[in-house]
Amino acid sequence: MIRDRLSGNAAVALAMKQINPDVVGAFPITPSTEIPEHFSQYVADGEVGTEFIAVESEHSAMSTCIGASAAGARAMTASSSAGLAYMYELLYVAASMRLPIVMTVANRALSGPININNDHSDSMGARDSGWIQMYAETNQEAYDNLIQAVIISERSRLPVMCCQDGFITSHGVSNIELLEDEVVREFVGEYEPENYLLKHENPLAVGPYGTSPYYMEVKREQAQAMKDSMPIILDVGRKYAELTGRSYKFFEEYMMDDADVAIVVMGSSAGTGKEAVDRLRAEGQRVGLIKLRTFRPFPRRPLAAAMCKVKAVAIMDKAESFSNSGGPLFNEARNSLYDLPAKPFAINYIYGLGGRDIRVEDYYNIFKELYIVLENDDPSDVYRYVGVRDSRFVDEEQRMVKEVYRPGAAKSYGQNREEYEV
Amino acid sequence: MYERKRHARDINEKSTWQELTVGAEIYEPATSLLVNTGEWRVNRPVFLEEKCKQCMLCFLYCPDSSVPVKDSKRLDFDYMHCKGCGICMTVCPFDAIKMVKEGAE
Amino acid sequence: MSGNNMVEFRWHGRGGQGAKTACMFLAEAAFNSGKDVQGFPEYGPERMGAPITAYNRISDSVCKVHSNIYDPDYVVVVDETLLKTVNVTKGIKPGGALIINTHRTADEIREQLKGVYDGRVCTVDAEKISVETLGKYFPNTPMLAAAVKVSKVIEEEQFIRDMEESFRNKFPTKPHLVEGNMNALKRTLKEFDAQ
Amino acid sequence: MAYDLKKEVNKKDRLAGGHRLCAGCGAGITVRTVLRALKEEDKAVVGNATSCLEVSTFMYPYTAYEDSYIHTAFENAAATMSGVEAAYNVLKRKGKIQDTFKFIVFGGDGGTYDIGFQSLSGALERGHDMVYVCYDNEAYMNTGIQRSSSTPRFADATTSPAGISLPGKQQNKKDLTAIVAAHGSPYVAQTTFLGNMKDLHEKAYKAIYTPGATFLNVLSPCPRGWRYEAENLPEICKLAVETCVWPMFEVEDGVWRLTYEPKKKLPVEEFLSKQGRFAHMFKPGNEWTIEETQKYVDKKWEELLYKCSRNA
Repeated sequence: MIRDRLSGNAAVALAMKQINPDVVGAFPITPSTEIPEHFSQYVADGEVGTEFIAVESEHSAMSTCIGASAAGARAMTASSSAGLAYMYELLYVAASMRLPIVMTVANRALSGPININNDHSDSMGARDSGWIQMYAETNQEAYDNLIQAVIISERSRLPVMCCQDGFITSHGVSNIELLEDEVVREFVGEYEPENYLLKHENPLAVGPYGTSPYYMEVKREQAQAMKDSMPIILDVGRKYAELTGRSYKFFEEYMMDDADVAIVVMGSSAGTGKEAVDRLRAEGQRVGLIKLRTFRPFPRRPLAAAMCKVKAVAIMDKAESFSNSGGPLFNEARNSLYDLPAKPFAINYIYGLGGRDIRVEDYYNIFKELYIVLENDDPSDVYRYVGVRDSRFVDEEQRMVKEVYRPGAAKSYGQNREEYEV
Repeated sequence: MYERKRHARDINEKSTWQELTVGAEIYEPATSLLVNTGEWRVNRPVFLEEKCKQCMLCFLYCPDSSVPVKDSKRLDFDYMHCKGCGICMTVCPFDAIKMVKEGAE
Repeated sequence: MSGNNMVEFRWHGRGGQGAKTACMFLAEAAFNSGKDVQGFPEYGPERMGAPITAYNRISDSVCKVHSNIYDPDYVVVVDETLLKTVNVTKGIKPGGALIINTHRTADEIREQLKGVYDGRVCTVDAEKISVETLGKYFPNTPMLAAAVKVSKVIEEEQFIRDMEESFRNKFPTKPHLVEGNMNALKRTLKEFDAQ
Repeated sequence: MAYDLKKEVNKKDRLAGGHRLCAGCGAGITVRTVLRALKEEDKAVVGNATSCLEVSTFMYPYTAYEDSYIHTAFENAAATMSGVEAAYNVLKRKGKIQDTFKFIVFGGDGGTYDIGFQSLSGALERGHDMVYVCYDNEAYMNTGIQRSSSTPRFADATTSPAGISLPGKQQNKKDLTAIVAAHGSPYVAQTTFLGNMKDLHEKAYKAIYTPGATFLNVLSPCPRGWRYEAENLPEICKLAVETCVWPMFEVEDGVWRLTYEPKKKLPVEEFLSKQGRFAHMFKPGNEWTIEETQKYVDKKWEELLYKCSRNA
């Protein structure tokens, strides 16, 4: 194990060097640009055997990865925001072809207005494209996830998107423990697909027209692959733990054993939330946090089990879905709770859009609001924002909600028809 | 466990999702030969061997690869795949191909 | 906010002056001394000359927090003209300090900040030092040295050893820059009065 | 490489029957003939932009190809094949494959002149060792004969219809072959089906076996979209060439060369009058459209003769 300090982008580029993929096709976009920069330097210095294709667009980046992967090569790329959006069409194609492409994403807000800072709107937009999605809290996790992704991807025959928070971890330097090159190469092994375009024994035809009598069966088979990736993710996490002592599952439970109220969050903000949990615990409050690692496959049952004892949970979305019903993580996490005999109150917080900072104090406030929900035995308005300036209730600091109780529906909510009309 | 089909000939519109090839791949050549596009034919080319000088233009211009050739000599049409477009008839300099209504003798 | 034994820095400079580089060097030096560190600039579309902010967290335990730093122990101002436009002293902790690059005395700065900030002020004439040692105005190395001396987050002897290494890595083909920067560093540590 | 027809016809067809192209479709002839130019001992990966050809030649579970085949989308066939070629280079280097593979992409004019142009330009600039073949039928036939930038001026297409005030498409055809040549590609050629296919065959062979990113533009008539009787395809192609509407030439390392010069250049009416898509041009009052077309064809022909003479 090598003790080092690196930015998230440098760590990811280093992991790519250690994986030494056959083909990398990439197009620069802030804040993931450093990854192809660092990697092309590795190529220029002869430290990898990779064919690096400096394509003319992200659309072509994903296209080259699909071509290379179908041809029998281990293919990787990196992107962010608009670049990822430009790939969307091909993300679906890659997944339906069941190609084990690994993409590292430095999450950045989507336009407009154009903004280069972090939120999850880019990868959340791609959440239904059939890719496995993993989110990292730290540079360490970004590095660890990428190495595991190679095997998860090839064993499940599904592409994997490894996300980290743009700038926050991608450009932030912090401590990290690295594996030796040989250890990584041995861990990921060689890519040996069963069929590929360049195979000697038989040709391979991919990307057919799927008529209605076949299309739905193809999709059902693809859905099964996502289900079947769950045990693979756990198994690879176990093997990685044997190697590093760092274990990975679908999510991390932080102080959840006896927690009355909890937060569900993804990415770097989880660290800030843990700090809040530590300090509130020191004051004797029974608070906890769940950091989701895999958004796809979504661990519906394990997540429900982890929350079966909490009374109220705040589900944090770093992306809007303009659904009038909360963000994407809220809708899926809350759906998981539906099967619980005793459902906790579930409140959604949209936060951190376009790089809006979230502080330890913000988490205090969120926990405070959860306790108020319990006190009133009333969820009130479950679709909330944190850290947005709101004329209805702003304090002198102009950043935090002052009026913590949101006047919303009363306890009777849902009992009379009118409540539903608006 | 369900059995995955490996050959196009075993895959049809009754196949379940467990039986289809992963990623809708096909890993054998020219499975389209299983398809009878001869059914599309309205007019049918008739090969008049005695007039043929083996110039091969009919072979070259056939969009459906339906003029079989062996040892540099063309054989009779592959009626399972010929769609009856008639290009072979117009391209033939020796009137060695005539078009007749499908079904007519 | 900061956990136990955590020291937090906020850097104020202008794009191109090397405040970000100094911030990264501090992270690196502290890392080398066995600490858990964070070094991160605040990013936007700003270009050369625009005010920029960068941050360091240095701790014996893991730095979990990923927010910006609102109440730092130390604020390092690389360009004193920022005093007029940016509220650089905002949130400085009691017992913390403002470390500023200026020809003026600490009293003159305190005078200017009357009513805004009455905490500790440490002044460095980084221009004089860098011009005399590097022949050019590169304020970031003297400011880095000052930050280390005031905060004592790193033991000085080791700091000098590590920085020599870091400069060698940063300027592999320019030994004169390594030497110049090392002189700037040592001279600041020697002359600068942390008060 | 002399063209020995008797030998060529004994090669196994690399495009099998049973595909679902229209009866008399020019695309099928283009693909068969180009693939026939491959050495029998060489393997190939065929790439395809979404098009009539794609939906007809690989409808699950039926592929019409003897060789490996990949289709991903409409606008990215060149980029997709770039990835395949890159994979080939690295796997060959690693000794994981021994076979020699050639990489051949087929796109229609929609996937080549228009939506796939960026991807094509990128692949040409990067110089991947592959051939891009445009089977040009001068409109988006797959979706129902909408105009493309390859559709000639005055042609009646479903998004440039001939009406009371507008006689079909208002713009001239994009000169894609010249644009590709401007990329500095080592081999670029324009051709169609003529005589015993010698021209197309030899150009396909050169394109396949010239290292680097090469390009073939093959006029591939569409009976449905051009509105002529399917069996007349050979005549339509001949007239396109004899009227100089579709000149046959090649650009080898920047050197332009005519590969066929009509003995007597025929008037454009000869080509136009055989196709329903130009019928409105022959209505009283529209004579000017034919004059305009003749002027444009003459101008482009002179340009081409000049380019070729400069290298003589």
